[in-house]
Amino acid sequence: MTDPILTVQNLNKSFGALKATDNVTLDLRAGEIHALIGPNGAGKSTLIAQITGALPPDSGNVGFLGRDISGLSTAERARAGMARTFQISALAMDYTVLQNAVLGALGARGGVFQMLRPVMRNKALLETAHQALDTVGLSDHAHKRTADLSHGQRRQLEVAVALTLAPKVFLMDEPMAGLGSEGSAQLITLLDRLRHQAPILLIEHDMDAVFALADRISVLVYGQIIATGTVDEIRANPAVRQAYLGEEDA
Amino acid sequence: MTLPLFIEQTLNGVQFGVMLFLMAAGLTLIFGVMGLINLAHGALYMVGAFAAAATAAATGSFILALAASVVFAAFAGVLVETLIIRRLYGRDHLDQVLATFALVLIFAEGTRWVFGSFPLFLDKPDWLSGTVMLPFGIEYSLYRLAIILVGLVVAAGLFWLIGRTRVGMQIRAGENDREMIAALGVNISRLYTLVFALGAGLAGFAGALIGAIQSVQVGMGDSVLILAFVVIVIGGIGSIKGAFVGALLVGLTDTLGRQLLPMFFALFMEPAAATSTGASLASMAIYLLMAAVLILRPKGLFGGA
Amino acid sequence: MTIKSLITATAIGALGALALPTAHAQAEGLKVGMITTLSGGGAGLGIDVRDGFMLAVNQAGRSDLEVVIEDDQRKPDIAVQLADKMIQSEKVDVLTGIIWSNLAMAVVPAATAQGKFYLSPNAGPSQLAGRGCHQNYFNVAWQNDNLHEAAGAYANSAELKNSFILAPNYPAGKDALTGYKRFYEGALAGEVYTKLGQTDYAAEIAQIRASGADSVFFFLPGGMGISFLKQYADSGVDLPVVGPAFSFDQGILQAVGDAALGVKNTSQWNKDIDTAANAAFVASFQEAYGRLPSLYASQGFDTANLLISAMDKADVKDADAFRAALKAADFTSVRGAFAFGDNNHPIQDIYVREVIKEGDVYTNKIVATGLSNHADAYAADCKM
Amino acid sequence: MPRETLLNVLLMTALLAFPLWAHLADEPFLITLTTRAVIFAIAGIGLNVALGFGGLVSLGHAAFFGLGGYVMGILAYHAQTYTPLMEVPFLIEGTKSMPVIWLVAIVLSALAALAIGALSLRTSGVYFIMITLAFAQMFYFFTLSWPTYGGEDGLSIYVRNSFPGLNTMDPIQFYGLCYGLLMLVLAFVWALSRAPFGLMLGAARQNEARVAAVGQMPYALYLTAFTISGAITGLAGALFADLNRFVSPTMFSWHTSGEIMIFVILGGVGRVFGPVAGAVLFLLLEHILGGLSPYWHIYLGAVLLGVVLFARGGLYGLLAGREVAHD
Repeated sequence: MTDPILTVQNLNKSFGALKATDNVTLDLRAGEIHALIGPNGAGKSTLIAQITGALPPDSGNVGFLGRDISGLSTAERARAGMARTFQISALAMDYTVLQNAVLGALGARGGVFQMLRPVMRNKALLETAHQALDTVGLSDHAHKRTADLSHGQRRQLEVAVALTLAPKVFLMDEPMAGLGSEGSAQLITLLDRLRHQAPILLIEHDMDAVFALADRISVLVYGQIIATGTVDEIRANPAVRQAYLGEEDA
Repeated sequence: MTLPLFIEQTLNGVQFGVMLFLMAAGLTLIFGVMGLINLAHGALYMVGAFAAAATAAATGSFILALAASVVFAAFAGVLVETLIIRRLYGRDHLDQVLATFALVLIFAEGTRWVFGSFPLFLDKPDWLSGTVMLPFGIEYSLYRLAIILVGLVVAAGLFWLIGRTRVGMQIRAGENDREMIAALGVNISRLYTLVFALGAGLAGFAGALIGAIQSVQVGMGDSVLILAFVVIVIGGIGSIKGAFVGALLVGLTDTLGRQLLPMFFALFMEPAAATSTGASLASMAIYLLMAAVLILRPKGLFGGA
Repeated sequence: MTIKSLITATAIGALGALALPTAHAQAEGLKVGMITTLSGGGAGLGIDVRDGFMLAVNQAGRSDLEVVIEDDQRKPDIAVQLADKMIQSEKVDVLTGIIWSNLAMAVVPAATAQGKFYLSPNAGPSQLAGRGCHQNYFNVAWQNDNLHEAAGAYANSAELKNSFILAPNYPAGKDALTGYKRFYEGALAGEVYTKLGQTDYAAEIAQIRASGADSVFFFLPGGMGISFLKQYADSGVDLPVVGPAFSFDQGILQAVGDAALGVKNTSQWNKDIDTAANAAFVASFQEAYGRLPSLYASQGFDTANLLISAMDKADVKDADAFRAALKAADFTSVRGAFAFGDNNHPIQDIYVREVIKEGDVYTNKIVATGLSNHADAYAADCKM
Repeated sequence: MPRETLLNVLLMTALLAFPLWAHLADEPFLITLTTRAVIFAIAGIGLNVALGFGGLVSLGHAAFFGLGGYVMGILAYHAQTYTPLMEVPFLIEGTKSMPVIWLVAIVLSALAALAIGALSLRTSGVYFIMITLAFAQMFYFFTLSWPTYGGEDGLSIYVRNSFPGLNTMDPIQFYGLCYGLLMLVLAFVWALSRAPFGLMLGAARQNEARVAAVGQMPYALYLTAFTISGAITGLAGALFADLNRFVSPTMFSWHTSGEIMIFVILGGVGRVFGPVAGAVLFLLLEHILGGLSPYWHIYLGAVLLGVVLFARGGLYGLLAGREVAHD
């Protein structure tokens, strides 16, 4: 087995008496989609925040490409190749679709403090941006204002911006949220392709999507990972059925 | 410095702080509940003082003058809130700063137009004039002592109002979660008007109390406004407790700074240079205090995480 | 220009006089630009100077004198802009009107350097009396230190031995304390600089109480003085208070009320100076504007009369002759004797006044003469 | 030509043609007035870099405006009195040379902005507004009570500083200098708005999380913008002081900060040419309303209220429509 791309070891985070992250350990290997599921309030977003560096953990480590990145800031982790999408679209709404994509390419490539040459004439950045938009199917909307995009198109743009970062890993926080069945199906096809470019840690509520895509699933309940395994193992796991799937059935 | 002088200066600082609290309480509530930066708060302070001076001149009664200050300032507050301020909720801070700055201009010149350019007369009543003897042989102004007491009573009333009553509960709910108060079936626009009127009334009341020992003139609200902002920023915006602590801190820093800094510099400088350096530094002291607090605690002392 | 006509119209309307001939046609006339504070804080002083000045202008009824009035809002940069406008655009011959020393320092040096005359109806910063004096700059009020010096002299004659002195921490404040100390011979119980614009003086009053002083001298212009006096009266400290006239003048005394009664203050003018010119001034001012004239109004009135006296003698286009005519000061000042020293600053008597109540109105009466034929301390530095 | 470009061209042409006309018509004061507008415009453009591009609502830009002013005042004062500014540890003399003064003003304002920004940017929202105000107030009270350079009286300079080959006391020549600087500053800020830095800074204003997620730190972007912003406003301060041949603590007062902000908002926040239109409009208002009544602040207040309530994009928003995303 190859070394994992991303490792999370014994991560802990409390807010007062509440243990939001309770000794979490998981990893992400090349080429896989690792889904993280759990009921609302289980601590999924808190966990993502600690992996991306937005929130410092109380204890534990995050390893990325074989080195400990616990001390790095969000921006440094992003530059190291950690690309994420947000649960609620975090885009520059006044910019065009293309500008948002260029933003990603620029951020990853550096040279941000260059103040005199027009950025939208930079061929290399534009090429990366167009390629990413092409991949997610937004090429026709490149010159639209982002605020004018539909909800589904914004989710696609989130993925496109992540793509421009030439990422080593994707962290996706509920990319299907609010999408219709058609939109979900498109995105599923897209993610299925993307895993070969970089592995995906996928947080998702849409179980159909999870079961269709995931190579492995981890179940997070009250900050703890109660089970990790393949789709079939998780489906068969009584503790999971009890704690999570069971609830949903009820 | 002798002990009585120190105690007297501390009392002076507390008195100044209590007055600032009356201004700052409204400002912080208005920000906490409605998310509005109100530069026109100083104008309401001025309205209160002018209303009191006009009433005192007409009736000769200080109590009536105080009542008039609250009523007129609250009324002006309601007027401004329903006509203009209401449209600013949910706008960004920049719009709010500019619009309320415009209100400052309108209020100031409007008042000058009505009352003229000369200061008005407003004096404390005879039964609050003179001094009282306190322990340690401290002779202290009765009126200032009364201000401290009245201010503390108002502060206690406010804490009670916010902490123990139904309106207070709605106000606190409004600070935490605007959608929740809608869900509770509260009439939001009425609550907002009420909070604004409350803040305006307090500011007007402070204007009248202070007008009696300072001068009632156009522009009197400007410097107080900035101080009140310093107070709520130090205390943490939206927190009544923060406003109280911040007000006392600013009051004491300013008063004791004026006394102590020149003395401190006199230890190693020529007297004339020391007085002047000390005075310069004292005039900057509260801003230094504010910058220091914000650098250490970017959301103020009681401003949450 | 609209503001000019409006203000002129108001002044005339108040006088009930016929339209003032606006002398655009007169080639030989004289044009005065008045830059003064008419809006915002301190507008009362500018309004008084303007009203006093216009009263004299209207009484003279000259068709060859045109006045342009503009509001400086008490902002130095606005004052500079207006001075440029008056010199470049209005082509005025004489400038006047500025109330505040800092505004005067911004305007006067440049104006006199461009060959214009400047007559100061109020501000008299020491720089312009000493090394920075100029032959075209005439001060018709006082050098800033004068009233403070008289207060110091009065303190000696009243046998005050241990004064506590305070003023705002800015140049005029420092000049004030320096001026007082220049003549005062007793000891100092304390010397305090307050913040400019400060409104609460509890801390300073506590220091006064603790200092063992036998008297208080203060210079706190405008609202600062009102606040101080009210709080002082309420503090139970009842040491005698001495100050320059600025905190006890007609415009603000009504706002201070009883707190000011009995306070001694120094001034080169009062409405009870017993001369025919003064009585006529007080009466006509009251008739025209419905209020008692203030010190500032008297200064505005004198400034206009000085100007008119020079116009009678010389044409402003002949700068040397006009300058000599101004320097002669051949007019009847409402304050009595008036002459210019070598540095074009007044040599005059400075009186001690006491605040009294006449009926319902607080006002002053002269109780002594503080300094006679007093000139300023900077004249020796002036090399014209 | 898009309407915004047309408006820019019209505005800049008018700013060139009007003073030339005034010069020919022998109305030097109108040139001075326009010079004032141009200088205010530069100050506004400076603030706009922080406020419009970066969304940093600074109520303390008077600090940089005043600093620029005092750089000119102090250097020129020492030059005209032939006293050195500093002898230990090394000799610094005053100067009457405009280019040197401008350079010092820019560098010192930038340093001040860097320091103030580094501390202030730890906060955000109202706290940021207030802490920037606090820093400006410190400068205000310090200069007010600092006797060496005149305190509240300020400092007068008798002759305008010099620029090689020009007579700066001639209104039209000084205007030409200011106009040239305005064009330079506009060109720089226009380039900046289209450059990588402008794109990323604008993104930080709209969504900080996005910027961090693409590997950049909003703090560094903001601090750089604030420093540039302070430097430009400082240059305007030096010019303003030279226009008046006078500096005083008023330049540091919070009213000055408010006015600079008004230029930006009247013209249109975030528009490169917005502050130019705003400053011109403000002086027109002051001139026209000031003539209507001594209580003209009431009308000024009403106009400002109208802009906030009904014309949120300022003059540019009204005339040129919503800003088009440029790519």
